[in-house]
Amino acid sequence: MQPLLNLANVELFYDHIYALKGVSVELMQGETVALIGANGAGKSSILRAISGLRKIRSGQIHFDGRRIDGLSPEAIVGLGIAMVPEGRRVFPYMSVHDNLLMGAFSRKDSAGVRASLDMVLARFPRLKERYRQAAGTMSGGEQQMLVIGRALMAKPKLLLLDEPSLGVAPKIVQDIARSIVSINRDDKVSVFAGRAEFADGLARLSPRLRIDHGLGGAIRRLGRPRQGLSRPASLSGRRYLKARRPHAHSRHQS
Amino acid sequence: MSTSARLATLVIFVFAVFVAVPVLIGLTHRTDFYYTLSSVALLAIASGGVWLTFYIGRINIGQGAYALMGGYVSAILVVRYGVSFWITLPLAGAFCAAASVLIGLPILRLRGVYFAMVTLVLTEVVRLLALALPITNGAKGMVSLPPPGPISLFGLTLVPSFDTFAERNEAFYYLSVAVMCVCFAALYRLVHSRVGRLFVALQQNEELASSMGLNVPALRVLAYSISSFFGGIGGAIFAAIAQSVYPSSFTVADSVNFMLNCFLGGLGFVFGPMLGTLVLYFGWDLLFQAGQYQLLIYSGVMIALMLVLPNGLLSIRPLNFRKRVRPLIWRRS
Amino acid sequence: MARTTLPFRTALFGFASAAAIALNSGPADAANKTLNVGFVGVTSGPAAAWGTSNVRSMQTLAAWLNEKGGVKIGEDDYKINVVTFDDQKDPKRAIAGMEKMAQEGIHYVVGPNVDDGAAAVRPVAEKSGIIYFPYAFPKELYTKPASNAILGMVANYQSAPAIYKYLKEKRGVKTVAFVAANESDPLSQRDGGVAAAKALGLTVVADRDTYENDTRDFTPVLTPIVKLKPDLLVLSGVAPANAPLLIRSARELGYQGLISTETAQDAKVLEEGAGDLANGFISVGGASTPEIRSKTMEEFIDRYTKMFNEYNDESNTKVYALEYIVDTLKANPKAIDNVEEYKKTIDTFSAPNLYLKGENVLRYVGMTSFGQKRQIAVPLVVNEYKDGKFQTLFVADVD
Amino acid sequence: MAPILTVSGITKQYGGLVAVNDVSFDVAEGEILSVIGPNGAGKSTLFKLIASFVRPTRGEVRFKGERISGLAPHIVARKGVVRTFQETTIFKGLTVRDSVIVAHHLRSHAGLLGFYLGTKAAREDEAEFGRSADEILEFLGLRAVADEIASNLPQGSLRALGVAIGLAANPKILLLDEPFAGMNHDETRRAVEMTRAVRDRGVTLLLVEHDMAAVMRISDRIVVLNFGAKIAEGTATEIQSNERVIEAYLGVEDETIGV
Amino acid sequence: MEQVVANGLYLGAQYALIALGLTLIFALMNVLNFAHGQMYVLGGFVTYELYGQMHLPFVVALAASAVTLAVLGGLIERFLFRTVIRRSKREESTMLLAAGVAYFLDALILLLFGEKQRGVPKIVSGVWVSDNLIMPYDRILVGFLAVLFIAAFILMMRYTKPGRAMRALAQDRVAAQLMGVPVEFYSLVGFALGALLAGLVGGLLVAITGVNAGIGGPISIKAFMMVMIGGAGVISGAIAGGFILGMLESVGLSVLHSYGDVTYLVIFAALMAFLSVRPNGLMGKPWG
Repeated sequence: MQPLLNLANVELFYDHIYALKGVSVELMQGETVALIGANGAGKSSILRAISGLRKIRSGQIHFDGRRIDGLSPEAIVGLGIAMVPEGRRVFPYMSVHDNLLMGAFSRKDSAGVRASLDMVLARFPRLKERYRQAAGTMSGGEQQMLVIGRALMAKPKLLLLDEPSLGVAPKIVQDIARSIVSINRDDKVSVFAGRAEFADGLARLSPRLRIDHGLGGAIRRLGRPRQGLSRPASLSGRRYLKARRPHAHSRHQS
Repeated sequence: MSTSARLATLVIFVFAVFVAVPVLIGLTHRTDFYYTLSSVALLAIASGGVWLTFYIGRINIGQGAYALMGGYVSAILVVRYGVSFWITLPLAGAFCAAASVLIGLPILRLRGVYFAMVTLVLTEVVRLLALALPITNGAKGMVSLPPPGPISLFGLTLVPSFDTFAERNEAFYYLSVAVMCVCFAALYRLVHSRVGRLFVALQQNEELASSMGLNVPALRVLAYSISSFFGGIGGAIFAAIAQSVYPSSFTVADSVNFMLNCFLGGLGFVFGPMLGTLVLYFGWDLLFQAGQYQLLIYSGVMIALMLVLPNGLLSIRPLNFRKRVRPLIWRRS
Repeated sequence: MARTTLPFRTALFGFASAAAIALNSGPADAANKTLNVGFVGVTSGPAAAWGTSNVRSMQTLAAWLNEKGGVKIGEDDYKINVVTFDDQKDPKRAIAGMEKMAQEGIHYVVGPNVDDGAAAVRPVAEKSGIIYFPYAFPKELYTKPASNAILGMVANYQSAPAIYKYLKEKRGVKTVAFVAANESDPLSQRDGGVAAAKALGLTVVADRDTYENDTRDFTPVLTPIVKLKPDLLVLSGVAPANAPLLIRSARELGYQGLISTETAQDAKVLEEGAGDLANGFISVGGASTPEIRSKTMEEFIDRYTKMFNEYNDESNTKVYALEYIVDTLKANPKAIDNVEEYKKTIDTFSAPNLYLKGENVLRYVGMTSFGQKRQIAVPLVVNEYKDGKFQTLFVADVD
Repeated sequence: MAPILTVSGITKQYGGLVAVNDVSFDVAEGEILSVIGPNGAGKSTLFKLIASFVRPTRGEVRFKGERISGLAPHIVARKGVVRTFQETTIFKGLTVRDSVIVAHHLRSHAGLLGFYLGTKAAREDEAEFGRSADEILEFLGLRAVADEIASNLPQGSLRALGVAIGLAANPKILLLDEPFAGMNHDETRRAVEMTRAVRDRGVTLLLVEHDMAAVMRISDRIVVLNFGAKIAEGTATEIQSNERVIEAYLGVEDETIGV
Repeated sequence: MEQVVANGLYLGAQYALIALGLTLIFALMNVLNFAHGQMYVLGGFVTYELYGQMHLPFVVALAASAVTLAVLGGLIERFLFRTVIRRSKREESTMLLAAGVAYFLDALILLLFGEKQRGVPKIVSGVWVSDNLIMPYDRILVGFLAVLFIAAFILMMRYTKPGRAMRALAQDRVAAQLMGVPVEFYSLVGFALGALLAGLVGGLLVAITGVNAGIGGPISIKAFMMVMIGGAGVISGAIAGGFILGMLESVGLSVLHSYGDVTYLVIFAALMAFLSVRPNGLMGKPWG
């Protein structure tokens, strides 16, 4: 079976600094792939390269049988890749409604857009409560729901998530994790996430999950996580207490 | 860059300004350049002040206000109180600096285009004040100012009265470029001292700067008052050259030009405003034979320059310098 | 960083100077007998109209004279060349312009157009031996010790008393209101006008109302004034661009009285800007009102229109400066490069005024106002606008 | 031991919105105290209130018994209460070393004029700042990148730079804003060690953080905010079993998703 | 009093329309368009030529003004601003470019249309008179049209897809790009739209106040002030700023009539004081 997304030997520079050094990854239809790795390892760079925000220096990116490197971000969205950028970038002065409509910007089917809108509101009832409120005035958790919902409005085949759990409370991390799992499972959307603390939780649900451990801009390790190894010390304090054995998991992974 | 190279550059510059230019003018008999170059020097001083406010991260379109203020302070002291021009010169600067402290304290809290616009309005406010206040002689302006008198120390005449010069503008030229050299030397030292680093810290991030204990409001006002001091000095000498000062002697257009001089020269370079002023002011004069097409050509060249060198004229430099010489930082934080 | 900066600056500087010299050292060669006459004034920006009408009337006259083979001054025939400098209404640039004129060896310059510019160029002109013809009214320019400025038109402190007197006697004006732009020239003219009105025993009901020069809608400015119902509304020092707007706003607010100004206006501008509402507007003109203009003036207007597509009535007053310069030089050829000779000639000079019907002379006046003859005797023509044209109300002389 | 910092009844209102509502707690000298709570619970505002970047509507903050609320932020910093920022708040265009040297301002003996003129005191200051900066950079493991332009640093080093800048100001109490966010476990471990080392230099630490693992490990005590109000205070163990905290912030563990 | 309020409202409507285009361009591209006033003047001259000289219907001339300026604005964005923004280290550099464009347009307008003040025949004649209020019909019509255009603009920004795209672009460029908004295209559209508004208001006002070549610069500055009062880059702010300045002028000139010389001094000083207290204008965003 042909992979949905395929990165082959991708190299990328910021100014003169290597961000990605010959990265190759593939993702099959329906899969969830999580990238983990240190700060600056290149997780965001991979996602930016896929979404077209950064032009790659060499290598190729194929999506759904088409070569997409070199395309503009707007063209890539049109092909069915929606990205949730780092740091909850809602349009702060626009209502929830308008934010969601922006998500469907590249779609022409207005009936389909309305259906997607209903679907997203059903998935995130909180957004319905805040429907006419300016997005910037909502809480961090609500904004996180909004950006995911907004990305779903594009009816993507592939959802890219950049640091979806950064700087949010543990409880909200759970909410996000639940919604991503169900998006993947129910809506048949493939997910490619940069650094998800809940990756191992996803592992139990998605038999096709892999964790790619990116370090120094190159993929070091590719494959299914072994139970307990890739598992980041859980975010829940309660769980942390249970497994009082100090962390140091990921170090032993490789 | 080594100290000796820096020294050599300095010597070359001073030589060019004080010897080569006058000799060249003497040879070609282009005595009108004395005035043009004096203007360039004086406007460069004021632009240098604007540059310093750019250096703490503020777009200043209000330097015309201080130049006008400086002109009036000097003129009023000379005409109404009979003070020697030479004493009024630092007083004009000091008055502007003092005024800028009062004005700067509230308005320096503004940033970006807001600060820019408030300073622009300030130029207009000062013009209207000059029209409305009795001491400025209102709409009629201050005219027939006497030229600068002699400077004597213990009976020794250091500078003769400007009346006695055959070529008065030559005297003004030396005065203007001398003041310019002093001002830019002071500015250069400022920027390259620790104080300059503190200003950069302000430019980059005022919150962070204040969290490490910098008195941000005081430093801002300090930079702004130095800037205004420069403006006042420039304006005062201009009043002496024109022997008159009117509410319209420095207007919004001048304020905008001061800012453009900085942009054109390059905000990352202390000597940017000097070069920018030279090109913009001199360029206009050079184009005067274009007649009715003067403004068209002038603005066309300006746009072209911007397209080719969007970071200022001084951003062209030999490649091998590029790595070693880092422009003084200017990036949005 | 200075290492690259400074030599670069110096190099550029040298290049610029060289270029300047190359550019400018052409003309002024006595062999082909060209008489260079300068113009320093504003021909761009918001006040472009003032200088443009000025420079165009000079260029029209120069072209006309050159077409006739130039002018004979002394033994030689001279072509006239107008050297223009746009000072952008900036006194600093005006000085540069005057320096440039001095550098070009030009002794006769028309301009600047505003008070501050005229005051600023005074030191240069006096020192460099340039006779200049400002369109600015400060008396300091024309009274001793200054001796090189010659007022190129009728000052408002000369015309205002005559106009107000006429209106008081013939139109029964008793109350006057003034409105002026908040700038030096209009405010000075307003103050002069107020003094003149008071001297005539008129009641001044408003003398503090001003507007910013960028005002495009004058209704708010005029609303409080119109309420006072003055017999006469004086638009002091009004720019031709603003006059129709002020008239229109006043009339539309229901103002019934007279409106006048002491500056020159253009009939076409009034017609387009205010239409019928401008009827009855009183302003000062030069020589071109149909009743008094000569055939020569008509030809001048023709030529001007051909050269620049459109005539500007403001040029009426401005045709004279160059004419005076040429005629005075004809009267004393030694003055061609010696302004002292020119000044000597001033006191006795007299030549026929070809632009007016009948017997009129060109001469220098100004004894009353300045104590020396430092004004050209432009006829004080007071017009009334009517249906797209100016009609002469009365003509007076200034001395 | 008397607390070094006392927050009593502090309240901040923005228009109708109460960002921080009547919060009180003490910080003991040499302690590491963490403030946690959901996004929008008022943690950042509390930080700003303590560092005096904003004025409280009611209540006050005392440092060593002296009221510091309402003073200018640089005065508060001068007294020893220094705030760091998230990694996006740095001097982007300066080199790492220059940033830290500039941050030594509070230790200078020479005045501005002295620095301008290059007096002896100023030269001594500059030399001392250089030495001290090198020491701090060494301490925080930034030696290798000392001459890099700050904006080119990877995120982890940026955090360390933030701490370095804070340390240069010679703080008695350092406020750290999400020092572990976005770090992997190795990095977090190093950062935790570093934070402890900072405390061992005699600096009291107050931090806001979401990484519960790190918070639980490092904190002597924890204060929990929700909707601007303090809902709990205590040791890590106490907090983890506090039902209100679990409900508002930690959440009930969900085995199906593993968190 | 009614007269003063009516004057203020009328003035406010036209000011608001002028400020809208400026604030739109600022919001989208962070460019302070110094040439806004010159664009306004050019719009006025297009209407003058078509309606005043060639006697086409006023509506046609007005539309032509709008289209001409939209095209010009698009070209300026595409070939000048885009290049400079891409290559410049600081976005402030665009101020020099904008000033250059302003001078260039000034020169061009002067060469093309001459130095004189121009006007056109009244679009409707007659004056509406009541006890306390006098208002010429053409001013009523122009004021009405201005309000209509403002309303249309707001509706367009709020409820159409391009409007939403531009608002999104103004708030977060990268996020907008990720939504599939072709940002370069919409920058161009936004700039063109800003220029179009300038042309539209220029064409509209030529019916009342005429037009002359030099008025561009002062108009720009006035527009800047309105934008600052309301808050830079915010549409509601530009409208509020326009109406506030209009009202200030009308009321100020009336109240301070006996101190005429200082009316504007007071207005400007008040503006400075106001901004010192509210550094982001009435509804401005902190990053202004």
